[in-house]
Amino acid sequence: METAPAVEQARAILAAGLAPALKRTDAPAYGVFPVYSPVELYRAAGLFPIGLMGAGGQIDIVHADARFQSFVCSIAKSSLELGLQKRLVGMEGVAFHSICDVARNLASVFKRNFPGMHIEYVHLPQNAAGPETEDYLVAEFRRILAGLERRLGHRADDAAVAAAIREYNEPRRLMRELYAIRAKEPERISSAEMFPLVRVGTILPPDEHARILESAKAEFLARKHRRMDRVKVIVEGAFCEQPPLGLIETLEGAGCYLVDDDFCAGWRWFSTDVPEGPDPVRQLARAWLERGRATSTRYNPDKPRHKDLVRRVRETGAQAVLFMPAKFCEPALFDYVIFRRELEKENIPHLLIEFEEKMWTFERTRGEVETFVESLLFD
Amino acid sequence: MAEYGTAVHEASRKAMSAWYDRLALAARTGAPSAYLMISGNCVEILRSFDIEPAFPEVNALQLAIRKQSLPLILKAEEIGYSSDNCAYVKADAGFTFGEGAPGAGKIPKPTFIVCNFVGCHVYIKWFEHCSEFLDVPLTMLDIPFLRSDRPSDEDIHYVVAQLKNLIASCEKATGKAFDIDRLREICALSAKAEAGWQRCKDLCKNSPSPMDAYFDAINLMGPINVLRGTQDAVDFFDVAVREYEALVKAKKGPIPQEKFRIVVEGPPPYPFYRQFRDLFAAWGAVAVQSTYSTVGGIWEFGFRHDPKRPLESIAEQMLMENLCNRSLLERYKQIRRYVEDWRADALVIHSVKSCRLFSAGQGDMRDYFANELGVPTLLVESDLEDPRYYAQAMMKNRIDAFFESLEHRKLLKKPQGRTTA
Amino acid sequence: MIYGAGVDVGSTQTKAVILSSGREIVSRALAMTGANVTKAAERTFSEALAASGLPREKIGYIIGTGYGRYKVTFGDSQVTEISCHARGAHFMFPNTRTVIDIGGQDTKAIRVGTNGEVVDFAMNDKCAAGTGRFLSASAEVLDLPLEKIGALSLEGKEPVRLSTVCTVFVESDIMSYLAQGKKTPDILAGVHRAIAARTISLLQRIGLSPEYTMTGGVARNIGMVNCLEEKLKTQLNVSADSHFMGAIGAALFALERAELASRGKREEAVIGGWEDGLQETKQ
Amino acid sequence: MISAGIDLGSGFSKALIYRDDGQVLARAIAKTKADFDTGAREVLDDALAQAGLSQSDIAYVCTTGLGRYAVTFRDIQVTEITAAARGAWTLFNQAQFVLDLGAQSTRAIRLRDNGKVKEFQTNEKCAAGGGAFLVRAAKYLEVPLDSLGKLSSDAKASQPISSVCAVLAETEIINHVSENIPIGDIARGMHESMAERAMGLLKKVGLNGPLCLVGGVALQSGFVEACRKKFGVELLIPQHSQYAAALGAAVLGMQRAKKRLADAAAS
Ligand SMILES: Nc1ncnc2c1ncn2[C@@H]1O[C@H](COP(=O)(O)OP(=O)(O)O)[C@@H](O)[C@H]1O
Ligand SMILES: Nc1ncnc2c1ncn2[C@@H]1O[C@H](COP(=O)(O)OP(=O)(O)O)[C@@H](O)[C@H]1O
Ligand code: SF4
Ligand code: SF4
Ligand code: SF4
Repeated sequence: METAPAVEQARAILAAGLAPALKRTDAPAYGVFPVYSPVELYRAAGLFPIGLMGAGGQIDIVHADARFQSFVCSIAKSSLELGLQKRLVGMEGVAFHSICDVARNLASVFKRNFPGMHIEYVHLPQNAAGPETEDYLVAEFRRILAGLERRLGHRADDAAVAAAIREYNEPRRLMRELYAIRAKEPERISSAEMFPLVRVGTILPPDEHARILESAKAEFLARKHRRMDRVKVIVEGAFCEQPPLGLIETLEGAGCYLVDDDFCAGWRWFSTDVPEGPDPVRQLARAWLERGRATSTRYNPDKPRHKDLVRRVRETGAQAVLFMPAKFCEPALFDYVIFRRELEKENIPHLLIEFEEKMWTFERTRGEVETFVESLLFD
Repeated sequence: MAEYGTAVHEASRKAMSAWYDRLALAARTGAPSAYLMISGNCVEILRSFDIEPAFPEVNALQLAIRKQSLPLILKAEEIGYSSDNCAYVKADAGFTFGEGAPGAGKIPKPTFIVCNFVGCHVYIKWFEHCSEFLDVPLTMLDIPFLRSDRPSDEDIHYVVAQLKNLIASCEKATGKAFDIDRLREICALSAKAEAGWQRCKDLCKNSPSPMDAYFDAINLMGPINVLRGTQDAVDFFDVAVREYEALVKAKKGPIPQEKFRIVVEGPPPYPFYRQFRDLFAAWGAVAVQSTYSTVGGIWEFGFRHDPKRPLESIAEQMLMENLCNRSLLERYKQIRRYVEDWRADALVIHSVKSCRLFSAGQGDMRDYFANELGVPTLLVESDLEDPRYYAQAMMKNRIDAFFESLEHRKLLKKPQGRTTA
Repeated sequence: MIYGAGVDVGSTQTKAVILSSGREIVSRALAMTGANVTKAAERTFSEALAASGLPREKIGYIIGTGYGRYKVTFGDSQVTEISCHARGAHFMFPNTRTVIDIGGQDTKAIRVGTNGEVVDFAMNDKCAAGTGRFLSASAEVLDLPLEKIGALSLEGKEPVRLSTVCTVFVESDIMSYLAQGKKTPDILAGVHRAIAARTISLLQRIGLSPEYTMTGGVARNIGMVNCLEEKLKTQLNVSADSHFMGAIGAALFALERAELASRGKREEAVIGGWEDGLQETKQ
Repeated sequence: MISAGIDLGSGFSKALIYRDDGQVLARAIAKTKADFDTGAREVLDDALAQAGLSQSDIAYVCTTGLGRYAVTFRDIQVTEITAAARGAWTLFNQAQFVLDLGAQSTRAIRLRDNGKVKEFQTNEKCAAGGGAFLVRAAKYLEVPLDSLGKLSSDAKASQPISSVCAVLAETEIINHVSENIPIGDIARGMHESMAERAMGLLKKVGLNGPLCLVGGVALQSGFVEACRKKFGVELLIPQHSQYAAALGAAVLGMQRAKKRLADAAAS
């Protein structure tokens, strides 16, 4: 299968790394650490939100190991390393979110080591969606806007927020469409193609991202394809630190079709468009509460993650789940217990494989996934 | 040394075993009980309904101290927990989910579970698992992280609103109506115990310090966190204050000669508590302050529960007056204050693999204290629950080398003075 | 003249040094530690003694260091190897601020104060990855003598990237590279780089501050020294006695005690913390 | 019809010749060579010579192990987990669990009723507890590798070893030797701590039924005894434990070969 030109384009942009991304628009770049971030607010404030999602294998960790111990995930270290190696110069600030203890402490370390940056720590509620929760989240979003106003000296009004919501709805809709196509016909879009298409959105303005997605979609739909003897799987657990492309290629090479995954989950957060309407900040808050993804970094009794996983398995017709957490990722590793229990109950085969963004040999993973596939295929 | 710390120890043990008895009773009779986390807890509210609080963390701690944690951790790993997950949770999970009935009749199956999410994200997972495995309803108290040095009005409103929901759940579970005056009385008792705590910690500014504010502090932590809001806790702190005042007068401390005053950061390696302590004692090092002792609440700088504003003060305590819900930078300030006001020679950081809340980023802390402030700083690593991460010889090596160097520096800096450069 | 001796009982090799009050190294000895640690210590010390031509009584004080320090039963006391390497490095190169000690089973980074005291240190824990053993295991797989691999690694133009620093797994990694037809110097260059990278991250933990002095047996490996110099972008102090640095430090401590004792200050000559160590040996 | 299974492990290469009536015709072993392809051919030739066969008699070659992709004359390759599982199940179809302990890798496998892999765990980053540890220890204790097993089972006591890192344990072992602790006791301690470590993996796949031990380490009686004491399940020990993966590969190869024949006949 020939790689689609839009995918090549996405890969090239990603390969160039953060440096050009920081200067891509006239607006100052603002980093967002995974998982979900209300990027619309930053955009409305005149910033260019880009994902601060680690460095992959692109840089050597020399300073950050001295700050974070061996038992901490790679994304925290490599993100810090980018800063310590002065590769984030030009970034106005970074937003961190209440996803885990590591990200939280990382926010402090950023604050101390990069005093010029605007460091925000966003509290995303960890409970059921009651009225007080909605009010709180609205207040939290307004607090963020007020902080940016103090920093930048100008105000983001409701119209600007509404416009930003409209802008981001576009690439999110397209990503949903591509995911739906792949779920139905995984032979049409390989995941090694899908991943860069999605990931590139974290360093592009929404309109540019939408254009790439549009042309990719056209190319995929025009494609001839043949289904191979592979196992359909859902990949779950890689919602924060992102796997290297080689790993995804390895999964496919070992005989899997990925029909759903949670890569870059925060950038595709909503299950439908964020509605337009009066009080856009409240619309955004309500959308987070009601239309957000189920993920390991959010407690939501209205939408239990393990039930949601089983639902997605049924919906996509997947034969198995590859549970793929980043090494040392506590939220993901804890959830494995609950996921596993549920999958066993439902008789859905599953395999646990850990990864690190900086890994570059996939021999072991390949062996494990091959074995898993062999156990499903061979008789 | 025979006289040292006996009364406190006894009193602590007595008060705590009375609580265990109440739990055992609840386990037998089915009287209302609830799971709760230590850090920034709202035990006062449960108490006003006579709901007995049970703390899985205390359970995990006890298991580790009694060296029973490893088989339970392994059992939890069989269920699917990772070797990289917090072992506090694993020990408790191995204990509670393993054989079905929790605590072999000693700890009740809770009527409901109150997750006071105060900073530590693992709390959420832990109690979610409890709720799932034990099939008991869960009430989540979502406490916003302290993002500046004070919570905002919205933060406080939000928490108070949730506390009111909790009160409604308690009313439903017990069939009793909420009595605000009862809560006021309980808050008044809390404040008294908190004053006692502050006094004990203040006494450690003396040289020699009358207690080891790290290793001995667990005697005080049980009563302040678990029994807060009871007369028992108030009585306990009376005993403690009396004993430590007497020791100060007699110029006595936990070891014969106090040679080094240290501040300790991070939880202790419970499975090797005694051994670890001895490594410091051998060098005449006494902890005069510790951050771990403030996981439940920071009382030494004057915060008190307020009978006049019971719900608001409970919310404030949960939001800001405990170590877990504060940022690393606030912790740096706290430690710095400890080092200066308690006149410490050095900072010892015990980094534990399990607890990322405490440990993730402690390298930066070490950089700040050692390189920016010039406080001699030692960082050692092991675990608070999992004995597999404690390397005995290594640990001794590091500690010995550190004190050798402190001593060497002392020797070079005659006349003898503090070694903080 | 007063003499002090230091015996550094390493996991791989045991080193002994005798020092005179003129701060001159009178003699040194080196032997494999082998199975009987106490014997190795005794033997190495006797060799050093013989080489010095001094009678046993002339040695005023003996300090044991290294992982087997409590097995130096004929010694007067023990000091950790961390303090000793710092002391020895400072003695040889007074401007040393950082000591890099790569031995047979562990790697240490030590920050040293202006008087040779330890300011801070970091070391690898409970794992032989990236230590001298890693080098000797690689040498074994490639069937080369240990002394040769350093020089050979310098000839590597395209270093391979190892997928592991585990001393056991590295064997199959190397085999795979051989199977792919990679050249031995390239593989060795990769091996040295992997260790250098790990060492640097250890150094980062205590902060980079020159001058650097390299000690321990691996200091004899020219490839390793070069590789570290490249990464640190500066020269390392390496003395012909680098391997003996721990023993020299111990001997210095011993000499000081011997001198104090000769002035009748026995009391002060005892360093705290040792009673505990003796207890440990009994356990 | 005849198939061959070749297992290129990190320590040893094993070849096995299998006939469709279930007979194993020959086995051969050699130290694994850096040049996997040549090494594979050599052990296969050795086995063929023993069986009095030639290459052209082999209908199908299935490789497994570390070097499975490097063998140019293979028909198919499977992972060592699939192979070890199938090998163990072929020998004992009551087996529900398999422990494969090789030179560097430890693998705990749970089987389905049909001998397929249900779940597995392997040691990932750290080789502690693998067979390489015993090889080195034997060197340090100055005894031949194949005598370790008996020394350990004959021992009266056991000397616990805290580190099973093949490298770090050396120091500890040396220490014990210097304290005149009998070599047998040390060997027993090593076997026990390896069993302990293996149990960690086995528990993760839920060990609760008959377990088949395969791989080179299972040749050591002391290790087997340690497992018997620790695991509390029925142990199944094949006589040629080291060849289990090669057998599994040969059996799976036979399956494919038959399918190929059937397909050819059908078309
Ligand atoms: N001549 C040499 N050339 C290169 N490397 C050497 C040489 N001699 C020793 N080494 C290295 O030094 C290590 C031993 O260092 P040493 O400092 O004595 O360790 P320890 O104190 O732990 O015994 C060996 O593992 C080996 O890698
Ligand atoms: N003759 C033997 N007697 C006892 N143990 C042996 C013997 N041969 C090999 N071993 C043990 O088995 C291990 C190799 O097992 P094997 O299954 O062949 O590993 P691999 O497949 O990884 O090469 C060696 O490391 C050693 O511990
Ligand atoms: S990878 Fe996991 S542990 Fe690390 S920052 Fe992300 S959510 Fe937290
Ligand atoms: S991570 Fe730390 S604070 Fe959280 S539950 Fe574990 S030990 Fe407690
Ligand atoms: S086996 Fe390898 S990774 Fe494990 S402790 Fe030993 S050297 Fe380290």
